[in-house]
Amino acid sequence: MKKIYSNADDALAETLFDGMTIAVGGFGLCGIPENLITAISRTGVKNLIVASNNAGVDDFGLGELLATKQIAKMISSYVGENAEFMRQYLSGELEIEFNPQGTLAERMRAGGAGIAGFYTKTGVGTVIAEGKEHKDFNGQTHILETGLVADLALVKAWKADGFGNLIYRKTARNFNPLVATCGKICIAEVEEIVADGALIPDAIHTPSIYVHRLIKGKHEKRIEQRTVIN
Amino acid sequence: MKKIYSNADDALAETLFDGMTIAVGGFGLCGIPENLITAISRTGVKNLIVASNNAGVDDFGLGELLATKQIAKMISSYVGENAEFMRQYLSGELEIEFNPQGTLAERMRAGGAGIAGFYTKTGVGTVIAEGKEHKDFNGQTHILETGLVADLALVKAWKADGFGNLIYRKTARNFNPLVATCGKICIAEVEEIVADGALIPDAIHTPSIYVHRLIKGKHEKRIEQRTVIN
Amino acid sequence: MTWDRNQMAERAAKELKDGMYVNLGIGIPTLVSNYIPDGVDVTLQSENGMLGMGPFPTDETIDADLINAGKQTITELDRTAYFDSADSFAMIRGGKINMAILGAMEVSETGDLANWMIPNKLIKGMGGAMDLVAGVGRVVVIMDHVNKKGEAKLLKSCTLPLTGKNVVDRIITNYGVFDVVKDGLKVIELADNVSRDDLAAITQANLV
Amino acid sequence: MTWDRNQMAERAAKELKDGMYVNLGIGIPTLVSNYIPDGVDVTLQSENGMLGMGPFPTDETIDADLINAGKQTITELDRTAYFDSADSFAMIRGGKINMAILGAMEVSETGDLANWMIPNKLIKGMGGAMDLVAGVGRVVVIMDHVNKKGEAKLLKSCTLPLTGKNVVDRIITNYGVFDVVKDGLKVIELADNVSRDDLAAITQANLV
Repeated sequence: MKKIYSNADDALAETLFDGMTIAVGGFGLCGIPENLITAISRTGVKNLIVASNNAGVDDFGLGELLATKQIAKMISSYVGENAEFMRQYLSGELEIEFNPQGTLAERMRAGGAGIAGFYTKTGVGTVIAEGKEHKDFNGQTHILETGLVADLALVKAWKADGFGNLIYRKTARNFNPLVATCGKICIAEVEEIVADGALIPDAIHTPSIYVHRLIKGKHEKRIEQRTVIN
Repeated sequence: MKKIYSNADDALAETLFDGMTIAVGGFGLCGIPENLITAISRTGVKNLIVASNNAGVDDFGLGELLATKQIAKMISSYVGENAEFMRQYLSGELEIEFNPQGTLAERMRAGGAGIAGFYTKTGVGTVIAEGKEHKDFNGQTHILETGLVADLALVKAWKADGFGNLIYRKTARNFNPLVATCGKICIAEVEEIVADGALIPDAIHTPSIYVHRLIKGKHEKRIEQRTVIN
Repeated sequence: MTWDRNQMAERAAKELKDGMYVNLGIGIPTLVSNYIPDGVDVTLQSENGMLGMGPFPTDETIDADLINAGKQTITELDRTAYFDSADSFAMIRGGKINMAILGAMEVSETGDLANWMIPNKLIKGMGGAMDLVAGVGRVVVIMDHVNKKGEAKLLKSCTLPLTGKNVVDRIITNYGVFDVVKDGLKVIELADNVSRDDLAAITQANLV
Repeated sequence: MTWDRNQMAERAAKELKDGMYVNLGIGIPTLVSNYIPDGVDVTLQSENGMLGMGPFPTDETIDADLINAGKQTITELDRTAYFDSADSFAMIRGGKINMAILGAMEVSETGDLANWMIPNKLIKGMGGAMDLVAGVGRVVVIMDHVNKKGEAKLLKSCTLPLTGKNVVDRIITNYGVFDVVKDGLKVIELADNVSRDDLAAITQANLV
């Protein structure tokens, strides 16, 4: 029942294997599981399929696993911030499956929620629809998208209690709650582990049932586009 | 932009028509929009199709609209608490479409989220699956369920701000957030309207975009099964 | 010799393992929470939107906003989280709940379950039962071995409308414990002084 | 004579009506928030999970956990609510966002939009653009009328991979405002001293 691990390496023990699918939370560099990603780069696990909205930047976030060439395929909506990604993709070392951002989010939710497939208008008439089943509802064409289930889910939250209940902060929430649901195993890294009962039950974003392992991490929280008014 | 109305009758003005579909939040008598239901009973609107997990009890909740025979059809998962319901159903005055509870909740979410249909294992091999499209995913049979969109959604929340952001309390949340999303118009009744900015942005359950009209109600909050330890 | 309601609940409680997330149905299954073994930490889900269900309240702590799926007033614990009905059934349908313990009217030897409807008689609705049996990792049923007329409720195939097909893993009756296996129901355990011959007369399903 | 970036943004801001929920794309559309007319209250959605987006922060209030869809640091308002990415796109896909104002590479006379990819050249991904054009109530595009080589970007049909088919309602270019109607693009408004003859030379789409 004890879910708290002392560090990212311990938390990852016996969860990794070559060729596995890992879902990773975060939007850009906001709300990414920094500590777990770095720990994976130390393990040497390879041929990973990574489902994550973005691919980090060259030296941070998932960029760390691109640098070590541990990723064989990305399932993402936008990878524009990463030059190394482009290089590997154009040289054929890396495969990419683009999903529209909302479709990716919904596929993760569906995978976690036991919804095998769902119909959406997103992507109808585009390359995204090619090869997918089309079906009309109320006179409008929809395409069938499938639920996404990962072998492992890595998320970053703000606070956790010892049971694994999580809350996120501001836009660092993003994909994390969905990622947490779609993994067969979910590991969460948080900024603070609070006393049991200290989280408000009405305000918990990810209930403990989704979280199998938990660590307190140290977070750089790098800002990608620092924009201020003068 | 002003969403706050002075009472339930005003809030319902020009939203009702005979034969319309109304989605109503609540589980049993917990978290039901008492004031709005009572106000509808005063309007005389009829032939309503009501999507709600339960049908209230004889003299409270949706039971009020059954007593006035304003409901032609219920879409529910469980109606066992209501004797008048049974009487009308057995005499052929009332139609019932049973949906499994999770399917009903997901249909409301899907309707609100622009998901026209989804595949679930729930109900496969039962009467629920009859006439529905079957499809195998990963060797398991699923059935196609459709998104549910209502002409009007009625919800009960705990607190709102003036923008229409809502938070719910404990298990009174239940179907309410889903009902709020699936209505073309959504009216919310709350126990308290707080100052703008007084709700914690990370803890809002229903963002303001879903709520078109808002009233502060007086709530009896009747308990259906009072159970205590001695 | 046969088990009473509380003994069935006590036997069912032995199914619970430390760390499990469990959904208990209405009726006898609710009693299971009284017998959770020492050292076994279990989190109860209530499908109306709660994980970490506590015991019934006192008169002083009763709260109309806090009920279980049977509409009974309950309490929260320090682990409690609330969520909406779609999230609740996402958890159920997504296989996150380790076990459901449910009542039954009939079970077939292939694990079909009927527990929601008697045509022209009981038409209250299935509530969350169809979602639970389709989604939960392991489905344990608690039921009387025979009906009030003494007729078998463990059948070759169910006569009542199904809640789910091939969904039951284990059955606990007042006579014993049975697993749904390839060729029928396997006898796992019998109540004191119950023999397999006793079972033969009151069981239609093939016993292996 | 033609409009500059800020004038295009100012013109686009006139599309906003009181009480609207609006999503602004990256680039010129972001500038629209500088020109929201007095008395018009608009709530901005950021598809990474926020409703009620405020202006950029100061050095003192900057927060790494608070960014917009362009990954820029922003601030919150007293109306702000945060949610996850599935809930964000549920809002978008479900038609709750009244208007999206987006950039474009090409638009066809039937309202097809291409704004995410140039084969073998720009392969960053579509982000949320496909979801937005498929789900939002009204799609307004802001774009230069011609490309850097002076070639038309309002076309009979798009040459680049589509973001969506029949999705654009209104186009605002540096030359004027155009609506997608049955037989082509209807001229709604022209920049000062721009004539329909000027347009003919730089527009491939049928103008009506």
